[in-house]
Amino acid sequence: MKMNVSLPGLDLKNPIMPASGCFGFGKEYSEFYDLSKLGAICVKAVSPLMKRGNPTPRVAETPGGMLNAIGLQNPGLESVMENELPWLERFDVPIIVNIAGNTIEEYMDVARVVSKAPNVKAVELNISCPNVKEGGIAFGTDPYIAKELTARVKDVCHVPVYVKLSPNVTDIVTIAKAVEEGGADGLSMINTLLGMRLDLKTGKPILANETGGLSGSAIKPVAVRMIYTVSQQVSIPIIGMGGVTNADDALELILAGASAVAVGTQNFVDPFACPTIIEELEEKLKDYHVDHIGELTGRSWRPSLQPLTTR
Amino acid sequence: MKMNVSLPGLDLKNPIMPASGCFGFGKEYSEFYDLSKLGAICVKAVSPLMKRGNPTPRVAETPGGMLNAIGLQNPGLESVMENELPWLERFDVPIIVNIAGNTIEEYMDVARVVSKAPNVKAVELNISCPNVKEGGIAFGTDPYIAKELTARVKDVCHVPVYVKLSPNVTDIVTIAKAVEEGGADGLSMINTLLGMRLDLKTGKPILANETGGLSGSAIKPVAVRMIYTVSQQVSIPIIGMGGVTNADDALELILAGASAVAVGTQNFVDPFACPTIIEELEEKLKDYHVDHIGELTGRSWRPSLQPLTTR
Amino acid sequence: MKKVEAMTVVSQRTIANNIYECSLKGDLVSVMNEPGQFVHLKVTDGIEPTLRRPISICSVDTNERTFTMVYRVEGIGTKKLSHKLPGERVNVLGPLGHGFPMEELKSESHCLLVGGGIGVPPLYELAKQLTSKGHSVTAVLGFRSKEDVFYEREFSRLGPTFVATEDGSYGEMGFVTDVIGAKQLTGDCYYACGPRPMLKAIESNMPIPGFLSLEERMGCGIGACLACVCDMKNEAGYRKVCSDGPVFKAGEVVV
Amino acid sequence: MKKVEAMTVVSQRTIANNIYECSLKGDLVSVMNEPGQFVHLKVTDGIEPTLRRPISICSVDTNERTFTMVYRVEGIGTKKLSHKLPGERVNVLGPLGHGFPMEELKSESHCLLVGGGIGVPPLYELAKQLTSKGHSVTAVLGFRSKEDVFYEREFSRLGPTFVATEDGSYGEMGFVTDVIGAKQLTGDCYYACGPRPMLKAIESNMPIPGFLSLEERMGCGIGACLACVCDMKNEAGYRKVCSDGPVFKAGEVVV
Ligand SMILES: Cc1cc2nc3c(=O)[nH]c(=O)nc-3n(C[C@H](O)[C@H](O)[C@H](O)COP(=O)(O)OP(=O)(O)OC[C@H]3O[C@@H](n4cnc5c(N)ncnc54)[C@H](O)[C@@H]3O)c2cc1C
Ligand SMILES: Cc1cc2nc3c(=O)[nH]c(=O)nc-3n(C[C@H](O)[C@H](O)[C@H](O)COP(=O)(O)OP(=O)(O)OC[C@H]3O[C@@H](n4cnc5c(N)ncnc54)[C@H](O)[C@@H]3O)c2cc1C
Ligand SMILES: Cc1cc2nc3c(=O)[nH]c(=O)nc-3n(C[C@H](O)[C@H](O)[C@H](O)COP(=O)(O)O)c2cc1C
Ligand SMILES: Cc1cc2nc3c(=O)[nH]c(=O)nc-3n(C[C@H](O)[C@H](O)[C@H](O)COP(=O)(O)O)c2cc1C
Ligand code: FES
Ligand code: FES
Repeated sequence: MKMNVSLPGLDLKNPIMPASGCFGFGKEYSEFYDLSKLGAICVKAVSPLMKRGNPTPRVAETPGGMLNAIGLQNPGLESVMENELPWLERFDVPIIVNIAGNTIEEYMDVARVVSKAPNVKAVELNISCPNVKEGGIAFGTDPYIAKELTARVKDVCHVPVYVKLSPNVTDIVTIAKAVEEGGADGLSMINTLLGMRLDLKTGKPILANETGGLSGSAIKPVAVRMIYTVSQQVSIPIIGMGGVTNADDALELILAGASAVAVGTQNFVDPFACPTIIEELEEKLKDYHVDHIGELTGRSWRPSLQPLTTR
Repeated sequence: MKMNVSLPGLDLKNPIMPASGCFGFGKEYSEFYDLSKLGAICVKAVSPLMKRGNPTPRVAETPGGMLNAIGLQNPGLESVMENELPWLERFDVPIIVNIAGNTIEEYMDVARVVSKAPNVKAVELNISCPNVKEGGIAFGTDPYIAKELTARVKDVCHVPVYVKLSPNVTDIVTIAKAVEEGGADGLSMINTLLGMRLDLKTGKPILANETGGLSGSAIKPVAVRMIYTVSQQVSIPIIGMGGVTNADDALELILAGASAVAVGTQNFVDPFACPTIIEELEEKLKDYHVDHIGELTGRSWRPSLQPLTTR
Repeated sequence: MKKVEAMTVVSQRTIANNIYECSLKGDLVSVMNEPGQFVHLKVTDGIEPTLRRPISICSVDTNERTFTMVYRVEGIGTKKLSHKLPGERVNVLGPLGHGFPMEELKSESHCLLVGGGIGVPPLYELAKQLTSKGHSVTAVLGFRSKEDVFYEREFSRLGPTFVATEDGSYGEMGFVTDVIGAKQLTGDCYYACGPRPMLKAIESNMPIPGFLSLEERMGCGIGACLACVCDMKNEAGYRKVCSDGPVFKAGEVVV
Repeated sequence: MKKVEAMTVVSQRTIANNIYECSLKGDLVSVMNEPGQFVHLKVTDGIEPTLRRPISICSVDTNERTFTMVYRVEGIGTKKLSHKLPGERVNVLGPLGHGFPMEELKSESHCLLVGGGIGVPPLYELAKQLTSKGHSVTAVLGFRSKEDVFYEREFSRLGPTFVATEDGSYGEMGFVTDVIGAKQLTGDCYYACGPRPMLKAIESNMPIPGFLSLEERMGCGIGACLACVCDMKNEAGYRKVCSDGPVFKAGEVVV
């Protein structure tokens, strides 16, 4: 029981979960392993109506990472309620529904409904998607709107609300504090960095959407610094993400201040990424002077008299 | 003569120059090749008085990149005027002096003096250093201050003024336009992204300064998208930088909208990085339907009827 | 449950300009039975490159527990793959996707196989399986130039084989569609794999039913990330190239 | 003009727990003549890892055009280095920095060499050159544990050699300073290389003049990036470990 983590709404067997958009609604990965092994599952963004997303190409590779411009394609609230969430009930794992909307009302509509599904234990407001024209990132760069959105969703949502922050801001602490004031139960950070690649033969952007969201190892140092900074300024827990490929990366985000860790891009590289990280993490914990993984959260800045490792 | 580039104050033999802080004042690299081969040299940040910089460790590696927290260590204006700039006169190469200050007056003081040195053809205002407490990045995140700073330096400076922008902002276009209005002759972008790494044994940040600036391949997609976006919104030229390791990377920044390209971290990896990129770039140009490299600037968004490459 | 496997390189050789043929050995071969499926390869530990690379299964030898791929060196991924020597490992996720369907063929059907460039490889296992099931095949293979041509001999053993090169330096000059037109090639159905413009031309010119194998930039390769979608022609929905395809019935999706 | 060179691995072997000895061959060896200098290695093409790695020159064989390094596998850089087989290349920038000065020694001086862990290697070439110049050496080598000990025999051939292990599993129990104290070792001067705490202890305990070799995280390795500075003791200035050091006179910089 060294690995379990208790967060608002979420009783996690372990702190590892797939990140939104990198795991669909679980079906594909259920063909590789038992999803009940996971701490939680954060599903793809859900919008009120079905969304077609952006034209292809939607991904491009970059040094140590990748760009995506999926554009929040999803089957829409109704289909998710009817097909995806009930299907996931066969697993003993809490579900976090990532929500995207063009207006505050759309976020509220989805939250109101999905939060009634029995296995949905929390929602995550995606106010940071760089790949859609409306909503998305706009909500994540203005602290007033972010706070307002959080508060309004809190009013209608039956489960705790996590807000997913964008790294593409001058001052992430202000946004984080704003959503905390708005009543957020937790934060998820970070979403992708805005980036772009050009095709040297045509001179044009590789992505049909021109710009995309940068994820993968390349962004880990940005995630670490943002989690480190924000976790010292808020008192709600943080689900950390950004460039986690192995147990060491997960530990780095936890030491920086995350209470749980989501794995995104690495699922594409290795479909077994999450269960592998869970196993390795449990093994690695033996090197640390702790009875429980929760004691490592924020240890980079939390004063402590004990040395961290036994080595 | 396909490679020469003419920018405010700068007649470049070719568009490649070392980036500030990654080449000292040239002495070390002059032991590897003739610095006259370079398009220009952008020297380390100069402040009015000698600066000791941050405690060590000052660098840490990250996936596809590195963090630095040098903290603008430099010998100070007087010593630069007496020792460094005169020494560089032996080379047939324009010098750009990167300027750092804690106050607008400090930037002005340095600009006023260095711009009189015969080989200094432009200054670059570093309003984006993430590694110092005062000045630096503060000037780069507020468009009003950035504009004011630019205008005041323009008043006293005898050579064109380039302003180096920080990528750590919500809206780089607003800053870019502000400094253009302030009278900037050009932009340099991007400086480093704020990042951090932890030591998993101690749990503490690896850098003594805790956070540092992320540079290298990892940040190239961020540089491409910022240059692409800003170059369409301003009419002053851009010196592009961020993750350039070879001629293809340089081309990508040029196609995105840069008129010249600075090479930073790669100098540490390969001391011959700049001359190698210059040679390769000239060779690569043969594959492009252009008489002159300048025609490639911004070709990712500039309409053109001709196919870009001959292949 | 699906698996990934670190399979062993048993051979690696150049067979045309920048084109490599590589065989891998391992247990996953036992489940590679649909021609047209692909594998998703991790060619290196670590982050350079980060993503897997999709490569078609070109032929399968169940007895030897090996399968063969034919690929063109394009960028960093295929380059690193080409450097793998016999004995080294490649991490394989697969077989993935849906291949060329053969169940609905009447017995002794005649099938036209149309391949362009690196679209040729998956047709080879298909040709082997079709002929071994008693069907006959005619292959039309298009390449840019003489030095790009590969597998002509292999296909010839299985049926009449025509080669077209864009510059006319080998076989017929022109595109595969030119050859099909000139020689009036037809059959009960066709199977095609190659660049988009070729697939488009085939789809709109061929009067017989057929199947097209598509390419798209991929993330996961298993249907989870939605990187590789294509639109359906007649309904509002979409299909994923990696898991619903890569092979689609002609007319099903927008090529 | 200074150069970089893709040097060829001629040997690679494990000599202690996680400790490798690797020899490289090439032209740069002709300019490696100051013991205590280091090389800055790019162990892979591409970005993983991005930066070079500083490793001391442990011994030089001018006739064979080879030099030898001894290194501990720590992280990704040294790990990739340890995988390089004879015949493969490693990109070498160097020799860099200033080594252990020997010019000011009176003839037939006696020198105490104090090394800790991976600080031991540069002392070996120093010991060879000192003895060949007619000086005598005593070596005190400190390691964590028995399985970490290396080069005891090599040093023994050149002069009296004492080994200390922290856990007492081999040689004397304790730190090098304990051995120096217990055996009352001294000389005309000392040369030391090892972890900071060891260097600090030596510097403050040894009554004789000496030289210390420092380590610091590096960027360029040639003095341009200012990553590796250390403060001077008696003036306002600073020194760069890569180009002013890595060897400093005891008392010159803050250890
Ligand atoms: C289902 C499928 C089957 C394929 N079968 C073969 C085959 O049998 N033989 C063969 O030579 N090639 C095949 N390809 C194309 C092959 O995947 C690309 O050539 C390869 O991914 C290029 O990788 P790279 O690192 O060498 O090039 P880079 O240009 O460095 O690749 C950069 C990124 O773009 C992607 N990419 C580049 N070109 C393509 C492409 N044409 N299709 C999809 N993604 C691409 C890469 O996967 C990678 O993510 C297939 C593609 C698909 C989708
Ligand atoms: C002048 C000098 C000489 C050295 N000589 C030797 C030697 O002869 N044998 C030997 O085993 N080691 C030596 N070292 C230490 C060696 O450089 C590091 O162990 C090595 O860089 C670790 O790289 P890594 O990728 O394996 O580890 P990682 O931890 O992955 O390295 C990450 C980053 O930290 C840097 N780093 C980590 N540890 C050190 C360190 N102790 N000193 C400097 N940078 C470090 C790396 O260079 C790299 O940039 C020397 C260091 C210096 C400065
Ligand atoms: C293909 C793809 C799709 C994504 N879709 C979503 C999404 O729908 N909602 C969301 O909040 N984040 C989405 N993200 C962001 C990830 O959840 C995660 O924040 C980011 O990728 C950083 O983590 P990583 O580096 O581990 O991938 C997506 C990322 C990728 C790569
Ligand atoms: C060690 C180091 C020191 C730097 N010092 C400065 C500086 O003094 N002034 C400045 O404007 N930028 C400085 N930079 C930023 C670079 O000039 C450049 O903008 C950045 O590194 C991105 O380019 P790269 O990815 O090619 O390194 C420094 C970067 C590094 C790595
Ligand atoms: S590649 Fe991920 S859905 Fe097809
Ligand atoms: S490592 Fe760059 S100055 Fe020493």
